[in-house]
Amino acid sequence: MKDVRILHGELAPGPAMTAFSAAHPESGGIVSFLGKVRPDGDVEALELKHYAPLTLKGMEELADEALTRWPLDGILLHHRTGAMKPGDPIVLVAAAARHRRDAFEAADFAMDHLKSDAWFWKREKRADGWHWIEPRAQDHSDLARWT
Amino acid sequence: MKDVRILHGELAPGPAMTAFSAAHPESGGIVSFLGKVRPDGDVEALELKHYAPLTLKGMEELADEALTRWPLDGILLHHRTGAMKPGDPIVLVAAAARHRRDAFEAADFAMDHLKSDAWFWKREKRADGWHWIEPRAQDHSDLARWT
Amino acid sequence: MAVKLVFLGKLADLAGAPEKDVPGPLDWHGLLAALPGPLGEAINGERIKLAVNGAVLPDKTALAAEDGDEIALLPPVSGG
Amino acid sequence: MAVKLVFLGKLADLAGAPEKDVPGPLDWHGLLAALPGPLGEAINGERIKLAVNGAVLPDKTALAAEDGDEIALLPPVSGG
Repeated sequence: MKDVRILHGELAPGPAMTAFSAAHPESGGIVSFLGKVRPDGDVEALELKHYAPLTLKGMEELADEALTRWPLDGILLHHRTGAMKPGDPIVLVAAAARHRRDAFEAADFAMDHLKSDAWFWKREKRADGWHWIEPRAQDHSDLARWT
Repeated sequence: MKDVRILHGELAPGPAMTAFSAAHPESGGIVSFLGKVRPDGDVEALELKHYAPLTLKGMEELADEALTRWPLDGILLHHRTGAMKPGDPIVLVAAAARHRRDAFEAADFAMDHLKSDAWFWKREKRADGWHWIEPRAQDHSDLARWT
Repeated sequence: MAVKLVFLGKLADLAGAPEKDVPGPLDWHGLLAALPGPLGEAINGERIKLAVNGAVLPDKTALAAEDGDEIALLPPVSGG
Repeated sequence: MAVKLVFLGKLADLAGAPEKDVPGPLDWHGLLAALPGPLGEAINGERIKLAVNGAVLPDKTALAAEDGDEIALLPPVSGG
């Protein structure tokens, strides 16, 4: 089961996890990753832009790739877009599997791809205005683990 | 921040994750693992026994060990005890960190230890009665990854 | 009907708007001609990709868009 | 006052009860004497550990418990 969404409003991880768990009563383990806007330095706000024809399609393909690589019962990819503040949830990934190692690896894989390889454009507002962001070197090396 | 509990009643992962996330607004990433009683074969019920002076102390020490090994903002270990049915949540682990790799590794580490090294005794009820369970070989090899 | 250009990320700042309609048909040289100044220079750079109707072009200079098509101008992604 | 024995896991099945009080003081030979039959045999096995007041004994044959102490008899854990 694939549950892939781009959210224009709030991401509420608790209810999303409750629903995902209820949808997979047969799964022995569910691993989730919740990413939040980090209160780094003087970042006042963050805006994420997407382009639906590419962004959603890319997330669907990422979910399919994870389902192909690991024996999963289900995968969830929810990503916020639009304006956010430090501390706001921005991404939730969850993988349900019979065995926990598969769930851990699939969630880790999905996050590494979403962080550096997904069709999102991000800008941060600091005291001196808005700045467009590119992935960190760490994100690229994380991604290279899976190739 | 350490949140270590042995639960005698229901484990509700959604609300627990919402509270843990709210307690760590500064964390960029939170990884969770939810383990549920697997509906394997003819298992009708499962009972987990613990011995509080050892079990809770051992879980506290495990949380401390994770906090020592990784730069975490917080760790949560909640474990059910008592009688459960297939599909019931039995364990919830969560790790909050500035960087997601630390959170993934700490949650993985905590689960490997809880699965094979924690002071719990488990028995399963099948058609022919109750059977005491010992860890799977896989659990022992998972644990050996961390030494 | 026209060809719709969609500017993503910092390209929207350079364009001064998220979208622009230009008359079709439109090839690569027509696109550059329709986007003079810093925007045209940016798009010429190898890190900018083009997608037509949601499909990324392997070679953006092979662009061939008709009226009704949507061209997305894609700077490097930030990731999520 | 007495020494309280707490039987965990399958040892509770063998004992027929989760707990038993025995008079103190109690050493290893006294414990074996207090638990005849299959329970005593099981406890003699190397996979069974003892804890006194929540501290696992490195050498269970060095047991030395007084009235008021709690001895836990621990079979191999199942994990969580």
